[in-house]
Amino acid sequence: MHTEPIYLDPALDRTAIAPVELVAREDLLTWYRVMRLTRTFEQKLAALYRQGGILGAAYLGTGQEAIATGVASVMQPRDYFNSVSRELAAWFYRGVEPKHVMARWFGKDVPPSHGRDLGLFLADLERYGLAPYANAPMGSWLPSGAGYALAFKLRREPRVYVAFTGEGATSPGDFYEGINFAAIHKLPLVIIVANNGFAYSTPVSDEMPVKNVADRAPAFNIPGEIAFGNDIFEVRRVARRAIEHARQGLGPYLVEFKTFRQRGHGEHDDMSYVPAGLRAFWERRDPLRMYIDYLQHGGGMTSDQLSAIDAECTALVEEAVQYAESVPYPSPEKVAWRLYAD
Amino acid sequence: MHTEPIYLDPALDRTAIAPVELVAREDLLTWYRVMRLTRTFEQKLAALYRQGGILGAAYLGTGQEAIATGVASVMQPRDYFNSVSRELAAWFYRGVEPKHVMARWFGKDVPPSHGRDLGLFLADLERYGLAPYANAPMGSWLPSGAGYALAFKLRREPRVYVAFTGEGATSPGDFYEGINFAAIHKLPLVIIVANNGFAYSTPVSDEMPVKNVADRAPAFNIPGEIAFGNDIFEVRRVARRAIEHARQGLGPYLVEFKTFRQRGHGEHDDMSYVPAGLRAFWERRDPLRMYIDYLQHGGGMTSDQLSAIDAECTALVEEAVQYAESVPYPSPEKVAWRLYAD
Amino acid sequence: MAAGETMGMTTTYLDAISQALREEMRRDSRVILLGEDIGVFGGAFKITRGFLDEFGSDRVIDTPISESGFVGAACAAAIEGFRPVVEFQFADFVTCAFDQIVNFAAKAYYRWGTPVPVVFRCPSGGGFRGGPFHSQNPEAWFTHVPGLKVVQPSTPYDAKGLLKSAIRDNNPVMYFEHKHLYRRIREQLPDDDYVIPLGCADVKREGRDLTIVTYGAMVHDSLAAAERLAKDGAECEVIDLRTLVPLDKKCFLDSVRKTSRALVVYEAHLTGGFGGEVAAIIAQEAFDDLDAPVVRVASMDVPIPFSPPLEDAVLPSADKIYRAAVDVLEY
Amino acid sequence: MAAGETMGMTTTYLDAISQALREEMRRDSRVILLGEDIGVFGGAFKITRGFLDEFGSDRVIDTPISESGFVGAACAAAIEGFRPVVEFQFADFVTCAFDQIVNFAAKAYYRWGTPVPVVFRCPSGGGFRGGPFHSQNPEAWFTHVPGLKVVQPSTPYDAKGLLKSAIRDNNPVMYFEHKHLYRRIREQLPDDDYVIPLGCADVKREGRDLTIVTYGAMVHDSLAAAERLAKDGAECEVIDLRTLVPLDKKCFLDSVRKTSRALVVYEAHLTGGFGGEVAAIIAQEAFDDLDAPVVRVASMDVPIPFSPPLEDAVLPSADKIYRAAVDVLEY
Ligand SMILES: Cc1ncc(C[n+]2csc(CCOP(=O)(O)OP(=O)(O)O)c2C)c(N)n1
Ligand SMILES: Cc1ncc(C[n+]2csc(CCOP(=O)(O)OP(=O)(O)O)c2C)c(N)n1
Ligand SMILES: [Mg+2]
Ligand SMILES: [Mg+2]
Repeated sequence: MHTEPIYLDPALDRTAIAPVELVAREDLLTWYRVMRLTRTFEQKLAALYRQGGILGAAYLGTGQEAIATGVASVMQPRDYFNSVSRELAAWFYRGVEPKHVMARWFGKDVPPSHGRDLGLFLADLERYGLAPYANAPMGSWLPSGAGYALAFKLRREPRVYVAFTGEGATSPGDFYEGINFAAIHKLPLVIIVANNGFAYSTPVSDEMPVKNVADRAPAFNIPGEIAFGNDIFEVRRVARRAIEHARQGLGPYLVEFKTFRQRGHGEHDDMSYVPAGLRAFWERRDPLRMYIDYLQHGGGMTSDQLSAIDAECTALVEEAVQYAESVPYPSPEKVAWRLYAD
Repeated sequence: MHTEPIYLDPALDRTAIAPVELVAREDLLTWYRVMRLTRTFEQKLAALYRQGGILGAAYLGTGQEAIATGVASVMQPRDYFNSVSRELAAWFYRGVEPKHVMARWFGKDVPPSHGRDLGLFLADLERYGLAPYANAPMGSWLPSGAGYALAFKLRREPRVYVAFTGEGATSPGDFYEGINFAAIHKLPLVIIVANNGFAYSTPVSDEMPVKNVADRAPAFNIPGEIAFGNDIFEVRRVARRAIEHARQGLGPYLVEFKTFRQRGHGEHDDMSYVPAGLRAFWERRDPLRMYIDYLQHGGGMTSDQLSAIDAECTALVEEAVQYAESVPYPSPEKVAWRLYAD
Repeated sequence: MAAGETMGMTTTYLDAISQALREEMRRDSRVILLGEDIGVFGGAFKITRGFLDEFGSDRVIDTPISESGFVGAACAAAIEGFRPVVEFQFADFVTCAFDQIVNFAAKAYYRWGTPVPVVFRCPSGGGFRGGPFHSQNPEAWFTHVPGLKVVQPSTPYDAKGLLKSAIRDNNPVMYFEHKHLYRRIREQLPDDDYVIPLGCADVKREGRDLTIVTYGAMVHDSLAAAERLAKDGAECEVIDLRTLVPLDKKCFLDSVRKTSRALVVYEAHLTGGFGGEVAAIIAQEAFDDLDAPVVRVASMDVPIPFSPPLEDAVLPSADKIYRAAVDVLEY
Repeated sequence: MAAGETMGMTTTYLDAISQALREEMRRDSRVILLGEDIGVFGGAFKITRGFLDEFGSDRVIDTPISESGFVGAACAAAIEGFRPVVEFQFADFVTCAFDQIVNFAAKAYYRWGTPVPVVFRCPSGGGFRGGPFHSQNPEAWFTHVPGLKVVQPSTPYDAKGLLKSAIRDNNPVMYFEHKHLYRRIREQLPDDDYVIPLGCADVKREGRDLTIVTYGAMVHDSLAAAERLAKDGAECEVIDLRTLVPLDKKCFLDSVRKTSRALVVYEAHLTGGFGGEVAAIIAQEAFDDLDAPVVRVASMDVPIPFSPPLEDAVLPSADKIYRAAVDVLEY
């Protein structure tokens, strides 16, 4: 089985952004800064990986920045979320510092992980609302997402948990068990599925018998919605509705964003399994380029304004690398520290 | 949460059997014999358990006999199936001998288990098409059901796997993963859900956010149907359609039969969690009594004919007990035998 | 402290667990329960009978049959400040939540510094004709997972005190309660709110001739064997590990240094069981003190069969312990 | 047979596994493969590159991310006459299929007499900065599950011969292949269709002063340590278990009887690891022959950290083995 020659439901398709709300200039620029910083950061990360500067592996979210940025922009500060591997933009939106992220990719001694976990993952509830979960086993964050949401509900707090996930991670039983539990108890769990057409190399048609992940929402008696993931306005519009639904105590809400990852599963993956036509199709729908077009036309920004931000981001990333290089590695003497809590 | 005061969708409800096919007298009597034998056998089993003659626990399917009998009656000889704990009637229909079953409940040395597994479970592919699986963990038989069905498909054999399951066992991830796999590959897997309203003590409303298990079929892009499980004609009609669908290579099919278990989860369970009204409601819809009414009226059988079968069944069960008592226990010297296959 | 014999005001092992849960729930509103049939029904073994009425459905949460789902949810609720106690209906089904326990609960604190104060109650063990899926003793798997603590009480007193400690502990604790002890073992319990710290073994019987290191149900069989050996003139020291992680090595190493002989007894399968770890530690750290090989008595390496003569052949027993002890003593 | 050094016509550990699979698939049409990304992509480590073209999508089945689902399906297909080989993308995710392996695959034959000829390929082990979820060595769990066989090769020659045996075996076999050996270890392989029977350890180096019992990647580190010890004048015998279940006790007990000293080395976490079982067996069955305690070298009891200095501190190494060996030799 292979992905069909139609790359996107025509109803969702667009090659230009369609603004659906009035937004302050400042916000427009914030989103731009976040998306640009993410793109620049990840390009640097890929280069470092190729040069051997990043050990293990490197994973990018290139092409999916609008989802992470748009969703993060409609969350409340005390909401929690988890990211998997394509949501660096959401970290940046929530205030995580690029230099901190880079130091983690370098395996350096920075909190809270102190070199123990990969740069790909971060958990810090207090500062960013970023929730711990078992990183690697796919789908494991749905049960834990339900657990944080349970805590909110038991405490009668109007907070929401946003579980970002790829569509491949909707196949494991944990996806089903986690949402089932949340739906029974009407917990404030929002599931944001970035459906980029592939789980590693496996096309959606080999992953599931339905066309859309959202087709599964009725199995939990929850709303499921499909939207175009590369238009930040569209992302915000749909995500806002989902989050408010959950916050009102109406239970989980699933949103599936159609998108595309422009890089391999990790930088070791040459994407040879992706048809050239599909790549080209989606490159024309690059979320950052579409957003820039909008900003310079409907949005009323000058290219100078954007260039200034670009330069800022480049500088931040350079600084991040310098910082990461300068921070020490964790001391092997501390390797047994913090295994058990007192 | 508690089960609602409506005990069955009025559209499904009936207190008398509605025959929908022309059937040979012989078949009518075969089904009667199977259902009666099951009822008599299980009554004996319960009595033995109370007297301490059955060790561990005893589990009955009283009230659900029409499902197992009806489904078994439309299977082909080379089809496979698994039973969980309410489908003794299907074993009998497929030729398993009562004395053999009783000896197993006694822990005696009869093949294929030789006392190793509980009387509740049986696996014997060659003689009965009864498939091995991991008995205890709920839902584990959906992945294995998909595996037998995969074997049929790979060999281009027009055979079907019928997975009997309770509705409680539709909550674990294995249920989802197993059907997902079967649906992707359009495997001949038929899922027969006996929804008896409770998983052990837990009412359906605490088990799942949907009203019906069949509401989940669209999540796998497979047909899902709901039917009344206490009318053997209805069971046959719906099961036949499901099985033929699967046999034609159209993929899995899920049928949910609404029913009721008239005994506890096991005989140790006093069912105090079941409202009296619900019990009474379903007792009026007892599948055996309804079938007897039909046989004696529309079916044209005399009560003598049925009594003769009843006596036969009583004798078979008595004989089964005598046999079970007379067979030796397995020898402890053979306890390490047959751990690894050569 | 051996199991009491009087039946007056005594408490069963089962009730001791129930009491510990109830008292902790009264003491600390963050303690919540999750599990199958624990609400109206009070749990498969009736440990939580009456809890739903007393604590309400916010704190006594009946779950669908989704071990991985509710274990993951419990871990997250623990990180978020609750103190969930999860009941597995049988320890055998812990396999269905294995990933969440091993890869989430156990590793979160090491990775992020976020404590995961959750207790997993696992009714385990054989001896009552439960067959291959209701009789297993899976504790060894979890001793091999850094970040988990592993507890296995043998008496009502220990069961209560250790469960309280487990609930107050800031780490994920696997708590194995032996089903066959539920109603068989009773003793008088103190009235006060006592706890037994995790990581302290207990000398259940003193002796100078042989050290029997054991835990869980096998404590009772070991004590029975020791009684019989005492009649033969040999005094066994019976050490109940009580917690496998953290492990009180000092307790049994000191004993072996005194007796010079060690027998390790456990109900799980012999191969790969935790008794192997204990034997290895003795062999490494008390080498000079040993006058005989360290011998193990455990279940045979086959699934636990249903039929009585088969199950009896597989499980260790006082008699098998006695015979192994005689061998070690005569070495 | 130590790893070859020449690079001419040599085969990597990875290619040896690939060859075994391909040859068995050509030999026996019942052999089918299931796993994630094993088709077009050829698997995360490219073991099955080209297999889809050669054998077709009926025999090379790309699965959704549902370890429990496809493991259960594979077991049933095995019972029904196929010989499935399942690839876990990483051994770490075996936790997601734990129940199907432990409760279905392992127990079916004992219960019913229906063989389950399935192989689970688990790419395991650390040393390449994979972090806590891509570096684990979970073999010990499975040695504690009667009904499973457990294999862990250290060389291309063994990897190929053992995988062929595993596929031809009528039981469920856990086959742990060490990722860090994939491209690091190569040697010349014979042209013929050889197999290595399960249950036979291999003396990878002879010696009279100390027995090092090990398996998997640690064979190479042990050999390196042995070379260094040889320069110091001590000759170590290095025994590669190759299969943990069935276990070739005779091989290492004979060796210990000769050398009187034993060191057990494994990459998994120390506590509850299979080396504890080996040490316990030596302590029980070779007690009279031992001149020194049985010492273990293994990973520390913490999740495997990502950062290089931390991971290096946690994993065993030639240097750590050397130092432990010196202690045992000087005892
Ligand atoms: C249980 C489990 N099996 C396999 C893997 C290996 N794995 C990591 S990511 C991935 C694909 C995920 O696909 P998707 O969810 O679509 O995310 P995407 O990479 O497309 O963003 C796989 C198979 C895993 N992490 N966990
Ligand atoms: C994974 C798992 N968890 C828990 C159990 C214990 N258990 C056995 S049967 C059962 C209820 C099953 O309910 P259902 O599927 O509705 O079948 P019914 O008994 O109603 O026929 C439970 C919870 C189990 N066998 N497996
Ligand atoms: Mg994807
Ligand atoms: Mg039910």
